[in-house]
Amino acid sequence: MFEEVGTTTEGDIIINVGPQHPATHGVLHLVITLNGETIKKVEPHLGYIHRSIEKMCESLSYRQFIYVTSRMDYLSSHINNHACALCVEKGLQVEVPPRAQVIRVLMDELTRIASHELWWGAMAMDLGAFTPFFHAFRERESINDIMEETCGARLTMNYMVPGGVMQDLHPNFQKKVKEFMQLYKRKIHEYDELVTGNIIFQNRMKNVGYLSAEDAVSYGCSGPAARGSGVSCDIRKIYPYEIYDKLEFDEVLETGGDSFARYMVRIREMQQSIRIIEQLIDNIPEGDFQAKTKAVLKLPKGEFYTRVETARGELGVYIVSEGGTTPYRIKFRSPGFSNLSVLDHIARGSKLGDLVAMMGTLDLVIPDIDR
Amino acid sequence: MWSFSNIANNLHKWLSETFNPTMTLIIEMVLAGVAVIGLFAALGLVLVIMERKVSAWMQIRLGPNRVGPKGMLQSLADTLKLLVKEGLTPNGADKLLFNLAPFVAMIVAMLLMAPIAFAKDFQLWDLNIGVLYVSAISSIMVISILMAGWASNNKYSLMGAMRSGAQIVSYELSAGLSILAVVVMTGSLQVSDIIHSQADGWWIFKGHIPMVVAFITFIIAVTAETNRAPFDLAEAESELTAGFHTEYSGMKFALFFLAEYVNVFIVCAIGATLFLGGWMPFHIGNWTQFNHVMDYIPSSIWFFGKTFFLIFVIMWFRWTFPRLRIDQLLNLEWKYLLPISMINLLIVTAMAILKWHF
Amino acid sequence: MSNEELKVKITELLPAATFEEGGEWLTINIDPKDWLPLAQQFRNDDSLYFDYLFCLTCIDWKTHLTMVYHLSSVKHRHNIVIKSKLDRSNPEIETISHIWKTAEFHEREVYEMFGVNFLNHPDLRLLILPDGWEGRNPLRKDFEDTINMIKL
Amino acid sequence: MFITKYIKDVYKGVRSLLVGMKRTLYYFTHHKEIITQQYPDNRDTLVLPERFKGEVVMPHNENNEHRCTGCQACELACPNGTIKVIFKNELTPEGKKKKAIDKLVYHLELCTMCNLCVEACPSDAIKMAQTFEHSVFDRNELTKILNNPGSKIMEGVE
Repeated sequence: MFEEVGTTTEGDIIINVGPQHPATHGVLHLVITLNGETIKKVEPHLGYIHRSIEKMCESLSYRQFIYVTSRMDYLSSHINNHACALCVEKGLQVEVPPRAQVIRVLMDELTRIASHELWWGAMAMDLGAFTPFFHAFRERESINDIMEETCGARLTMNYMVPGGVMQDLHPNFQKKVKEFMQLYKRKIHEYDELVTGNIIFQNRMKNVGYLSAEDAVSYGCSGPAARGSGVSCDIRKIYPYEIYDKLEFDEVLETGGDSFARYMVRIREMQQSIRIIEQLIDNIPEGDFQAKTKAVLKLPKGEFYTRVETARGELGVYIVSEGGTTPYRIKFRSPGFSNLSVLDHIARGSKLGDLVAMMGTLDLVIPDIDR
Repeated sequence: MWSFSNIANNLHKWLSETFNPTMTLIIEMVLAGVAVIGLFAALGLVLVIMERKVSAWMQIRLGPNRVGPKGMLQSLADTLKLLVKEGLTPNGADKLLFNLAPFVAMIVAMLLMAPIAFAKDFQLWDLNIGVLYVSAISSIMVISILMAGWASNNKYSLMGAMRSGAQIVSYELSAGLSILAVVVMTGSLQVSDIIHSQADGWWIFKGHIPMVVAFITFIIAVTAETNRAPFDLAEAESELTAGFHTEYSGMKFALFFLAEYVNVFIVCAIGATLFLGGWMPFHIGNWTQFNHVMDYIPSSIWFFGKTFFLIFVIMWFRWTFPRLRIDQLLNLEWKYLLPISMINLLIVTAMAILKWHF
Repeated sequence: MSNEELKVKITELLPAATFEEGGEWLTINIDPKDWLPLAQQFRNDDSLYFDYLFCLTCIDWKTHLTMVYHLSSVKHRHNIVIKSKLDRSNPEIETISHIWKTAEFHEREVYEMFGVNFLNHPDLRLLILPDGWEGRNPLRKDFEDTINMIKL
Repeated sequence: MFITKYIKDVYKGVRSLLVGMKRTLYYFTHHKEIITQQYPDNRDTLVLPERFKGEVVMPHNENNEHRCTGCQACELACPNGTIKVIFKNELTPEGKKKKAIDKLVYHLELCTMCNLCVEACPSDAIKMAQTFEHSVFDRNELTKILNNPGSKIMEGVE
């Protein structure tokens, strides 16, 4: 407290949070220097779940490598697959049929809601409230059921393929999605009652982990972590892909910059996703769900970069092609990696109990960070 | 009538007729000890299953439903598991303190059983400073936690113990002040006197708003004192894994676990005794018919009913609220609860002097 | 600014820069020596104002390494790609982690995956790989791990 | 004023807590909202969607015939080397030698259920089954041979 934060002195305690610790959902390892209850330094140690997906993809064909990316950010696997499919399509210059585009956007938004639901429950659990976790799972499960029916899996779908989607929508899809939206609208006020409006929760979140807009950009934050600081960075708005430019939705911005602002961004983003789904669910155009592509895909020599907005922020897929059937080099710019780098900056000087609030609102998914 | 006091009196009579007074005293003490240990075990089992069911229903789950009818024997199975687990002692630990700490926690919880009136005229020891005794002994609880935290040779445990120390020492104050409100009204520290003073109405009804405030303060303070969520900073699992009992396993862990639940029971029993009339039935003014029906319900049922209601409230807190941060926890005590209960005590004193209560 | 305007501006700043055609964004090739002053101008010049480094990576071309920086401006909404050729046996480039903070982690990743030495980096240690992996760079094309890598 | 603000704070705080408690009490008393599925007990009624990707199987008809021509499209499509096609030479009734599959080896332990093999198959010989209880005591049991012993290719499938 009395010395400068960020330096270690004699009486400091160094504790390891993780790789196995209830606060880190996954195998994140944080070495925390503490002075009493005050955090002086947070140093992340990564790599416990590093599978070197980038290297793996170098030996997989352009159809095959998409399935691996489901395992990066497993909570928004649709969006990861979408980014890869978009990047390959950019190289192939394939036009995606309108039906496939709508299906992709619908799936993305459902995934976004599911991801935010899990984040909401897990973050409340980090802060000591167990009940919201189960309530969040009720809504999330119904999304997973929809996914299971159409894509055949609940978490790692591998539904997007270059040129469209793998299978057509299930006949029950529209009905189920409408049911889900009704459930969601019936239950949304509970989120406020249980967590958002709660005085303890607000005190835990407000003025905790302040991140200025300038720092957010400098640290490469994206998604809700940056939008909570008032940085407009929604890729769906600024570099629209698929049919996002034709849809009506707002980019959620909060100016607080603290954990509560980041929390509110995600809560409001869920409602925007519902809005997008509402616009699309009755207007799915008829037609093909997949464009005709060759059996063996070959990207022309060159470099292709796509940016999409996952539930956590900006995912970039950078493919360097030498003209062969496999990518020469592939780089995934994952949102979690950059968002994690800001943790040390915002955590310094706050209490140990705040760390979980900050980690919660940055929404760290460890396989996304480690890749 | 078939009641606890009758059984106790008949037993005493029979023992005095059969043995000499010293022998009688020894046998009675042994019997009391056995009864307390039995109550301990029973409470542990009941409260654990209750907590699990309450949490499950609040979390739209079914809860334990495999062992025994409707899962009622689940906690028995858990106990069995904990019994056969190896009790590890870490290498760098202070062996004596490490092994002593759970027993200190247990003994404190057992000592607290003494002045509680479980039914009409059924009390182990009706000492004349009963309430003072309770608040004094319950402070020893923190020593066992500090012992466990220090002896574990673990940074998480140490921090948990530190937090717990700060927390219990602060919340003793407002718990004490809200108990004082009742003591001021009654004019006695003896538990039986306090109960008898509520024959014509419980303090929470007789004492107007100041008494309700004292009751709420008391409930919040004892929740904090027993390290229950939302004040479970000593064992905040997302920050300190398991706090002061991180290194404990097997039966030693179970003792801490049990002591926590028994403490919850005891503070709720004290709360029920002070504010809700202990074993006194619920009476409404001059509705003689209604009062008569209420009198038929045995006093022990009244006592346990009230206590378990308060336990439910504390569990309800746990499964609804997020955890506080350490500085907010102390803020809540020193900036809100303590001033409120001090002013409240002043008002109560004025009320007691001016006889403003019923 | 459009790509053409950017091109003019950058030619002014650094006449030695060469441009690559065909990409979505303006791509420039620079010498590693020129990178640090250029980066500072990119960040601080009001008409450029590239404040968001959204991707930093490296490509192993077997004969040489190429550092690739993707920059974007939140204010002006224009993007640029900077490439810099590095010597494969002794890759060195100035760090930019004091200009864009996010580069600190990304450069550590590139350091361990490709062995690029970032000069003046405040904390150039292994981030992802376990201790003792210095000098073995998994994402280089000639990396062999006979135990953990399975060839299909 | 300071005091009114203080009282307002306390009131607001307590109110927000009570709202939350009301919500949990609602669920405590409304057991109809419980969503638990008692999995091993509901095995008989559990229906998985027909697209659920459990494992790769090769359907056979009543004459023990499958549709696999042995074109190896699935083997090529698989990212993990899960499928291996082993050939044998068969004599057609005319006496010509014909290549046919001997075994279609499927390594369930390597499979990620990505569905790429099913998509790639030109003759619809394999499909995804809805089974999901795959745990076995011996790892070798996860290596399966998809075609039945003695099975042969269906008439008319090229």
